[in-house]
Amino acid sequence: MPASLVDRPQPDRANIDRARVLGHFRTMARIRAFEEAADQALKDGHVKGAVHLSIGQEGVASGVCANLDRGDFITSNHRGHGHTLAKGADMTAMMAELFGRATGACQGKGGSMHIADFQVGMLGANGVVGAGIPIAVGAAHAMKLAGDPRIVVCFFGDGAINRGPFLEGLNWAKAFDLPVLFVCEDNGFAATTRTRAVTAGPGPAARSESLGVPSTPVDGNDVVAVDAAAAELVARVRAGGGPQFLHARTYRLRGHTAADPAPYRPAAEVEERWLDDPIRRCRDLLALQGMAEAELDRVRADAVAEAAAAVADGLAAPHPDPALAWTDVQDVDMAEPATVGAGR
Amino acid sequence: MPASLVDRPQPDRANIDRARVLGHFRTMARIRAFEEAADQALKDGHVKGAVHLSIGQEGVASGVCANLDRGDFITSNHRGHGHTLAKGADMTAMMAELFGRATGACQGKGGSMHIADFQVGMLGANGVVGAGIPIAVGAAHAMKLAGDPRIVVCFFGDGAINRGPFLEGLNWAKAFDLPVLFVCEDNGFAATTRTRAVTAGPGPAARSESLGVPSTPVDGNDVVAVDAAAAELVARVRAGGGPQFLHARTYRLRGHTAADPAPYRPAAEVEERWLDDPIRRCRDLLALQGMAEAELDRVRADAVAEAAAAVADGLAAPHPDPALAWTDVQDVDMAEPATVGAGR
Amino acid sequence: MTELTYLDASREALAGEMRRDPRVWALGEDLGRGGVFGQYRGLAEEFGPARIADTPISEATIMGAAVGAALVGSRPVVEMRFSDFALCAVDELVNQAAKARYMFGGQGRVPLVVRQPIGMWRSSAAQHSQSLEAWYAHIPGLVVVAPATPADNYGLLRSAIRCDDPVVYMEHKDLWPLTGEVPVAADGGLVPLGRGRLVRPGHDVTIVTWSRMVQVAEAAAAEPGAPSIEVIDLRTLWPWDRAMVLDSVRRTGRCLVVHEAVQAGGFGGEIAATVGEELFGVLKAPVRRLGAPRIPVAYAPVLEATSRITAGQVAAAAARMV
Amino acid sequence: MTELTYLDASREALAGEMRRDPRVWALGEDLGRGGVFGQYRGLAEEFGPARIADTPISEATIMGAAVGAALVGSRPVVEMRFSDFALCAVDELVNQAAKARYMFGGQGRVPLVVRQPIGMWRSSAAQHSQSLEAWYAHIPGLVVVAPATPADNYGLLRSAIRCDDPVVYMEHKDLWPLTGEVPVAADGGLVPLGRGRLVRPGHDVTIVTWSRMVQVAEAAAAEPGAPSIEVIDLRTLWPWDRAMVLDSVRRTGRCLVVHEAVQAGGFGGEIAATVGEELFGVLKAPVRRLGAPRIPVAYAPVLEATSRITAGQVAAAAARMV
Ligand SMILES: Cc1ncc(C[n+]2csc(CCOP(=O)(O)OP(=O)(O)O)c2C)c(N)n1
Ligand SMILES: Cc1ncc(C[n+]2csc(CCOP(=O)(O)OP(=O)(O)O)c2C)c(N)n1
Ligand SMILES: [Mg+2]
Ligand SMILES: [Mg+2]
Repeated sequence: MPASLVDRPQPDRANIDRARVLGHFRTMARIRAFEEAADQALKDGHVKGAVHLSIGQEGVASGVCANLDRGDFITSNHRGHGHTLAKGADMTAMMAELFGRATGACQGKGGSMHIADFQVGMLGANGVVGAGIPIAVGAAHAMKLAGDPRIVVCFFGDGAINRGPFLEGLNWAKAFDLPVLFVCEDNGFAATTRTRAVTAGPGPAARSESLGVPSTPVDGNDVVAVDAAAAELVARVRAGGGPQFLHARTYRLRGHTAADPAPYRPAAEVEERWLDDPIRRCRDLLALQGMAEAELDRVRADAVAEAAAAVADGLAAPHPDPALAWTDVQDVDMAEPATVGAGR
Repeated sequence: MPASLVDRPQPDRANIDRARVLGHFRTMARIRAFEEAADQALKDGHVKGAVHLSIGQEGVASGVCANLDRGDFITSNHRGHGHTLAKGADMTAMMAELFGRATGACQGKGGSMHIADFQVGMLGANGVVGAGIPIAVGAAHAMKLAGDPRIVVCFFGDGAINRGPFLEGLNWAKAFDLPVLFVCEDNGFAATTRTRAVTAGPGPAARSESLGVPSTPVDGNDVVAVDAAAAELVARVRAGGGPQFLHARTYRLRGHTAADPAPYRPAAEVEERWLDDPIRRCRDLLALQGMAEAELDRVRADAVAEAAAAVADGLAAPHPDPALAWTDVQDVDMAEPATVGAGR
Repeated sequence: MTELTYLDASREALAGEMRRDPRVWALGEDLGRGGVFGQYRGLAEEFGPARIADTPISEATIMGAAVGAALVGSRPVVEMRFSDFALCAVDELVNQAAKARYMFGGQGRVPLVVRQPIGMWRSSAAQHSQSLEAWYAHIPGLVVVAPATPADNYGLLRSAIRCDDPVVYMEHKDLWPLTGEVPVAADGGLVPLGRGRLVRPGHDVTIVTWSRMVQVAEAAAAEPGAPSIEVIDLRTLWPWDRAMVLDSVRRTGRCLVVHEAVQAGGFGGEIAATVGEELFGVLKAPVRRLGAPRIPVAYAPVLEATSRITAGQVAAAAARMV
Repeated sequence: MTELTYLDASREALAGEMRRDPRVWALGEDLGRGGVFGQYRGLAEEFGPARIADTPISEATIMGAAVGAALVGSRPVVEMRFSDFALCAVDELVNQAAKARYMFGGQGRVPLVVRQPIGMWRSSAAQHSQSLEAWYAHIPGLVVVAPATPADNYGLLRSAIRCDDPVVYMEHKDLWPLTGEVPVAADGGLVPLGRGRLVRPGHDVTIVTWSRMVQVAEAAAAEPGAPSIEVIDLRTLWPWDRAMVLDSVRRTGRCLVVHEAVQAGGFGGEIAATVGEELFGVLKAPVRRLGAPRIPVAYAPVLEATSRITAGQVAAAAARMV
């Protein structure tokens, strides 16, 4: 088993690559701004379906995806905005998707829970917990079969480790020695349930290791640490080292869905966790490194403006032509039915 | 985690309970005789469906079930004759079941792969690998809910540890702290595949422990060792110690099904493994303890005679009345259809 | 009589059965905090966490454990959250629950209820909107129920819990807030499985439907200029009330089957085929079906609407038959 | 033309496509030793263990991994061994494979074939005998194929592998040894998806059927005293060849649908409903269906037989219609 990153010294905060950290700050600010805007749009009635916010978890998406090339792939779960933006997807198309518009990333057919951007290797969010795991493994399998150097990252939550595909997928990845990095975003909750209460044994890392996939723990709210850990794991995967597992501890600062006030946890707990907000921590670090507050404010303001523009764009975008409902189903025999509404 | 049995001294062979070991010898001889007779009956055309023989694995069934009360439950897999007999089921009804007769354990509706005897707590073999795991867990859950002291033993193979229900079931058992003993019969094969080739990580024990279920290794072909290990684990389970896992190494001396000549493994390997036959080992031990060869021969002969009688009985037994095909489907609306063959 | 929502009616029904029979318990994700729609609100407080069990996200084992628990005498009520997630537990339901009694020659029974909320609901898209009742009606051993009203969600759930067969119980997500009179009583209000409900009489066309489409059919029947429509709510899909349907169509001479599920391969085919076979010569028009097109349910409201049957479409289809 | 078994025909088809297209690969349990029925014999030797991949017993991930592999450009052929085991992988097939292209607005395709051997075979009992083609025909996005002859198992499998949609490919276990002429050729012998086959002409009754029941229908048609029966082998269940069926029934005026699957909720309902709707007034008799009773398949041959449709039953049903 490779040495665990936990024993390594913390990335040297004195000598950090300021431009890179600023990049993370920008990515995280964009994710936050996107989700805050989506949340508001939901309240304003512009988003019809469920939205799961990753507010507080942006460090994982940003830290991991910064180590991927555009051609690399990711799969995600229901809480996928952060992964998608961090992988380079277009914010305007994403917002339009949440609004169900023709210009949406999925032409309005998917919504938040099925957001995808294949152009940047984002193979899709998923409405079924754990379902992205075999899909990621299969994509990695195809890469290995084809001798294609691209790798796959698979994001899922701590709730997903109690579903069968977790075991099957990790076993498979190791049995075939596939180029895939599993990233478990351990935010302590599965919907309204404290994951710990229904999860036996020592947790995600032990499960992963029991399946032959080495696990690395990381503070998911420390984007610099996530970046460093992911850098090493991605390098291992690229070098043919087989599947790797990153166990990122984080916290879901908002409810399960945007509409969930999360009364099942004390307000004090959440308040305390806000102090650990990855964006705040990153900002503090940059400020400590001498970055001007004004510059940081501008990054944030730019992100907010970008999200606002995406909202404006989305609201102005056309609704899809209803005929679009019939496309991309299947090629074999998708003649239009005689009467719309009278199915065939 | 409780101390692993692996560190304990071997059960003292000088002071073994001879009557108990003889009981194992008898149980194993009965299983062997049953399966040899079933195998022959299959060749003779009396058994129509697939039959999976547990020849070489009898030590696990006997060693474990000797520690159960009649009221305790077991679930099994496709290779379930041994478990069923060891749990106390009637051999004649089992053979008749393989023959598809009205007097069969399941009235001829199940066959070998669905053999069951609820009167002795045998909740069913299963045609789906791994499917017995959640069922066993659920039975244990019901016991705990009802404050019923009975416990559940769940038998499955090393191939089943690659299916999702393995993870889900063990996690569940520990999360709810249920009275269930998992018994993994690790015979090295899943059908024609060497399980190792498709199984990542250190194996069943590590997986179990990663799910919080303590694992105990045992030489499955040493019935005395299995008995001792099972005794301790069953005691722990009965005492409310939560789920336990027994990892029994054994070997499938015959093909996957009775019809499988198993050309995918060298004859020499199989020959060598016959030396480790649990019945032979038990016999040697008893002989060493001074048991007369003749007595041992008689046990074997009795078993063979019992199996032969079961075959004779089965052949003489009536085929089920075709109308029986309509019973035990469901109570709500099972009126007979107007025309048999014209389904409704 | 009490005025209750469809949602609260189901909760009262479950609570009533749990009070009545200590063997009844419920299991599923987040039940301790009321379940995803609030159908279990307050039940953990009354019955404790053992009988309102919070499970891991392990659909296969939620269902499989219920099978084992049922086989040894308890009566589990399984919550699948969205019927779509039950697709993670099909072996357990179809290969195990539905067949165990039969395969074992009647030695065991599997008295479980699996609640599978179905249907389109607020832009839930392709993985949270399916109605697969046709699948389960096709599986020997399963009873399939799809209540359309608060009273039925009360009475049918109670009957389902008392049923010794495994019951697939499909509530419609869009009906949760629907209110109506419910005869809540310690041991009353039961609705028998397998019996349809005559929603309204009519003499031109019989509409056979269930679940959310009952309201739509009623609305269609009430449209000005619509023919005289008799609406039958099947309530139970298996067994379905053939006698009620055939009696009605014998009178009207016309039958239109309406369901939210995809029309192709939907349960409407079974009904249409049966009516066509039994009432050949009596029919004044071919039996028609109105179901969703064979496309996944899309997210955008304007696309999602393509999959949704409207009262206008139903009325038009009925009118075309006369 | 080569004389091949149904089993060997499928192997030739897969080998042919694997030679033609390096993106094609197969995955499933025991494939390296030929697969459970020998359908893959020799393929690992020719194509190597990477392209004939031996997998763990992980049906959900066999299917799910194939989805991922297909989304990034490979063309997996998934072996499920018995269609019954595919019930462990329904989320992956129905929620993922069938919907991915749609949900993602056409950004990706899922060109996979999932082989699901169906049907009763040598007392295999309730968990190894099912025919659930009706399920998959009900799912938007899936193509459903059920070949009845060696030539079709060759030509349809090749077409299925070339199809860019996910295809549920259902071979019948009882047909493996059936022999027939097969036009094996590097790039020939393809049979188009969605087209039926006129097995034999007739003028009294049209029998619409597929898979193993094609032989049974042929035998029924050949029975002395049987009416003049036209037999149509649908070959593909979705899309099914409505034009061929309707043309035929327009001529014969009578339609009998025969399938091995349980009749209740079977795909016969879809066909009967469609024919009844389209040819009302043309029909000389009600459309009839002949399928298995709604009971699990039992083990004992004498009980198993209860679920099996015979030529005699088919002939009698046809005769009753005339
Ligand atoms: C198979 C399945 N079961 C249940 C759900 C409902 N559900 C959606 S998200 C969720 C919690 C997931 O928790 P986790 O994996 O930790 O992700 P998080 O929401 O914390 O990011 C649940 C239960 C689902 N979508 N799919
Ligand atoms: C879900 C499922 N997949 C595949 C099969 C086919 N199958 C039957 S037994 C078996 C091998 C099982 O291996 P193991 O669990 O080690 O048990 P053993 O046969 O060695 O006793 C397989 C693949 C099945 N019955 N169920
Ligand atoms: Mg979580
Ligand atoms: Mg094995």
